[in-house]
Amino acid sequence: MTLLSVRGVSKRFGGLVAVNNVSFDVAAGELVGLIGPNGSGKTTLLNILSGLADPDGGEILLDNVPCQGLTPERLAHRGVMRMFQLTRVFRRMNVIDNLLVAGRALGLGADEALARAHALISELRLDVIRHLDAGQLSGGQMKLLEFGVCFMVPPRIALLDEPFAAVHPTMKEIMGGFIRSRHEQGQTFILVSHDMPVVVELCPRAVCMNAGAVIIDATTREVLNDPRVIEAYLGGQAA
Amino acid sequence: MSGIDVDLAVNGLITGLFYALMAIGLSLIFGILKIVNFAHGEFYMVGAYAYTLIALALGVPVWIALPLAFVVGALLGWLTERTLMRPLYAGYTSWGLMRDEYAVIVTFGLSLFLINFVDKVIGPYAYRGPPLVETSRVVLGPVLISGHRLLAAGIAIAVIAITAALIKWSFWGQQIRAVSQNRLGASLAGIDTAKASVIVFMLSGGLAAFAGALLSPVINASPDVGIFPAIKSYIIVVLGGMGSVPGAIIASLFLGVIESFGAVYISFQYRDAFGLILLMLFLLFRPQGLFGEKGREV
Amino acid sequence: MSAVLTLDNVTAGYSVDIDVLRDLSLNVDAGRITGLIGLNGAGKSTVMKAICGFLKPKAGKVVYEGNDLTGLEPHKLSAHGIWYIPQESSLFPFMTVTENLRLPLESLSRATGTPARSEIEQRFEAMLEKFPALRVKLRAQAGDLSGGQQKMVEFAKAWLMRPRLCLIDEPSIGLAPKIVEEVFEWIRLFAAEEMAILLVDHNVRRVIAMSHRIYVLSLGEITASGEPADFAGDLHEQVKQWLGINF
Amino acid sequence: MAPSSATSPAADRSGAQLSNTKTTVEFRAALVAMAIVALIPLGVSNPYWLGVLIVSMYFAILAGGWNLLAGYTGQFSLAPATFAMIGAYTTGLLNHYFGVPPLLGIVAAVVVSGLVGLLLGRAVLRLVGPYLALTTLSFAEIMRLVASNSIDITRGDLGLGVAGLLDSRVGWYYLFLGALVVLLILFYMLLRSKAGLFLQAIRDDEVAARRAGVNVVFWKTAAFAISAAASGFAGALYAHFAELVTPELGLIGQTGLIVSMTVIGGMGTLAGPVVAAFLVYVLSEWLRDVGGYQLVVFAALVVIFARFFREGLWGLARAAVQRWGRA
Repeated sequence: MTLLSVRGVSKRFGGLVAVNNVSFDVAAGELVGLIGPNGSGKTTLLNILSGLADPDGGEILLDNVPCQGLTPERLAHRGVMRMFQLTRVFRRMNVIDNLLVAGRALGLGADEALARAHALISELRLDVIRHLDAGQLSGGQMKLLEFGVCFMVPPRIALLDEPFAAVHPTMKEIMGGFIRSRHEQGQTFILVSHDMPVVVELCPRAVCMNAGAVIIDATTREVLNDPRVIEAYLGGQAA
Repeated sequence: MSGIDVDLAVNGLITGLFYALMAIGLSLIFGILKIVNFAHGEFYMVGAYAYTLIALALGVPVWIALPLAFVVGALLGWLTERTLMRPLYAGYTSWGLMRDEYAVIVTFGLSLFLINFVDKVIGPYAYRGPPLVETSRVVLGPVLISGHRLLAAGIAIAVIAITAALIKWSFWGQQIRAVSQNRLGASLAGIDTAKASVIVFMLSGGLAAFAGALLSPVINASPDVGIFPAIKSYIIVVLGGMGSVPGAIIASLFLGVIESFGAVYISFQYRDAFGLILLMLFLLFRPQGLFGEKGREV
Repeated sequence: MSAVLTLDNVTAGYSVDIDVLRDLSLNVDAGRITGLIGLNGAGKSTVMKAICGFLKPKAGKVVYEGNDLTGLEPHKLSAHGIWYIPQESSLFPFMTVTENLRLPLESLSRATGTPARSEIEQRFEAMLEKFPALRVKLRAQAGDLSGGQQKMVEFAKAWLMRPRLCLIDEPSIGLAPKIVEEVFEWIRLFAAEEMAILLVDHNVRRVIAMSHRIYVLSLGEITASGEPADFAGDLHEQVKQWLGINF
Repeated sequence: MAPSSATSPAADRSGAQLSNTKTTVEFRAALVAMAIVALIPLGVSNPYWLGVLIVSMYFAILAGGWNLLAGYTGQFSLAPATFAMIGAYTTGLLNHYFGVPPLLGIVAAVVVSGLVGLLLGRAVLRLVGPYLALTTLSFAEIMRLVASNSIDITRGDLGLGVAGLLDSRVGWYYLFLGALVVLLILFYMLLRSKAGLFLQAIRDDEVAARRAGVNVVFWKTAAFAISAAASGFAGALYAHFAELVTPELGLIGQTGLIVSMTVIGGMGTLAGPVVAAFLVYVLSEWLRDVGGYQLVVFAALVVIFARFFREGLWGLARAAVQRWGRA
């Protein structure tokens, strides 16, 4: 069953085509890796999917209902949750409150939100620092916290932008384990990462973008063995 | 154009010149640090007092007191930059306040401080500064101007021209423009951005103080005399495109003339409101100012 | 071959525990092109920023011509004979091309006494011979130029400075293929002047072909290095290895 | 909801708390302070000092309302005094021209200033930093100019005579105190509800708040309207206390005083600005007797607090309590 359908989405900035007629489907429960060299348009695509940028053309269907051009808050209520590459937390609120914001905004009651926040905190091993203001956390802890924010109310689809970039191995393991267990429970993901071993390990399927376009969409093994993908990473044709 | 219209236009332009003296500095500060200095009017006030007191109390000739007022303003600008503006660019990691909040509070607080400090130390009574020339009104065709105002306008033109030329062509001016247009590029070009911000604050304080000194025979220095000129310069900086010096000069003259005509043809009571309404409308609907992005040149 | 620039176990990052670079060491040889290829986008620009002082390393040293330059303020770089062509623009959009070109040189001249004022004019003329297309654009505002023309101004600016070390970050990104060719012509022009160059570019083949020595940066660490001959084998296989794909 | 029961006691010893718990602590501290204030008339009968305290309470309401907007939501409006003026003129004009009784006028003042706040808040929704400050500043000046120049209606700077409400100064004292305590309770309930979380989230990172599903447009506008309504309420009450409404209520200097109190007390804390309003105003009256340096001292304090102690007196006190607890 198709959960998210991206159909012919494009976005240009001035003369630069950042996303060029991209189409692909994500079925419910899938964990799709989105890879590609720098500047290939992955983050712009995630921005469009999460409502931070309007596409110039094309259509995005979530549960068969068009949702392109909706605001981020509307999309959050529809179940699209986005994790940013450069972490965004509420720096002057403590860890629990950070989680509560998402829980309460998405309709949980006070007690339930608090219970879920505590559950996530122990699952992500943030117990020791749960009363610190988010601004005092280390970079890796902030990433874990943002991770938690995205799963306070299990989203229809989670869009993760480079969650593992330059993170300490222990934290990488916590996040990897978290993704794996949620995936097993049927959670749908799009995972953008440069860390190929992790993508291979986690994602059965991968989509590779280059110069704004999808160049291959297949099983992760096929994608990573495809000469076009390697060529993209060699930087052969970027324009 | 009837005689009264010419008179209104000329007097409006002259008012605009004084506005420009104020607004250039504010605009430069916005360009380089992206903040609004809410204590700008108090540099003007300090200048008016400095000129008046130096001339009256110390008996220094007005032609020496005038540049000294500039120096006092520049020193105040230097002090402000060194003590209060550093956290805006000197890599403070943990902020109890956000950058913008900090700038608003600190400059707002400085404004209150200076007003009340002067009120306490010098007193709340208005001082009339000595005019540069003791002449009665000069009649030029349909235009009627006091001698001091005419002379002050001439000096203002000269100072604005010199400032604009320095910013455009001098090496310091180029450095300042460079920092406000591209900080990365400026650093690479060997420009110390912290030093540029000190220079801008000194120039800005000096010009505002100079404007206060020049107008002190007309405005009568009092502690809160800077509030209105400051508001005028906020209006101008927004109209001219925040950060642009040519924009600020043009917007100053424009505002001066608008107010001059508006006071006669629309409403004298609300003459001060025209600019404020323009300010609100521009911020809400056209924050890039009269001249758009292209006008953002410094 | 002597190294003009040495990074000695540099660790750097933007927050307390996220180190974008870990224990990174590399040499840039005098008068040669050193290539830095980072297949997975982790840290190439950060290397540049750490060298230029925009990011102070947490550990390790940046040694240049025998002097420790770790954490130098960026505005002092050019006086040391280092120039940086960043990926983003370093141009002043509301100044003319001439002003853009002259300002760094005049700053340098005022700060260090060299070049002398007369030499500035000579250099300017010589620059126009190397970049003749700029002649008709000198009075244009830099912000009005096309992307390719702006890149040309960046290179011309660097050329005027005659640095002993030039750091070039992703010079061809976002440019049309025809202009990319020109960009690499300019880099060869720099190399011909015996400038030491540290070149970062996403086009791996080209970097390998141009460089005297190549480093592969992967997730903040140097995972391979060598001379062009060392990369002569099947590049696809090597890329897979760098990416960590082992099947 | 019972946040303290869900949190382990160990956490409370660490000194950091859920924003709910934090708000509760601050609320209790504010109530203790108000209880002390309630006792003062038992010992002080000097009408001058009672008057000083009444004006302090007027400012405490204004500082509390502005703090909700600036400290909790991060919207730096420079118009709090203006909304007090709008509230004062609403009830003043209704009373003067239509004989509307003060209590009804005060209700009307809350509604009118709240609505104007709603409109202004909606208009400035996307403005940040200096742009927001300048827009609200020009709104403030326009309103003041209108009040001061519409002489036919407002009698301009001479001021508009307004009916009184109570004869006894002590009565006024407890009326203001009651109003302040009611507002504190309302703010407390608001901040303890999800609104408190949302407002602070918007202050810290608007994009992240939207990503988390917070309706930023609604809450920012609501904060503006509530803050304006609270200011308007204070202004209306003050109008009947002073039996005079003048444009001076909307002077920039008044906003300056409100900002000073909030910054010195601690922005984004429930108790700080309210308590600081008393400290600043009472001390300033005392300093006036000593030599009139009051405003110089407070303006200097604002600058020093903003530069070095960004959490204000409340933050300093909390840090001191923590250090003492650890020792």
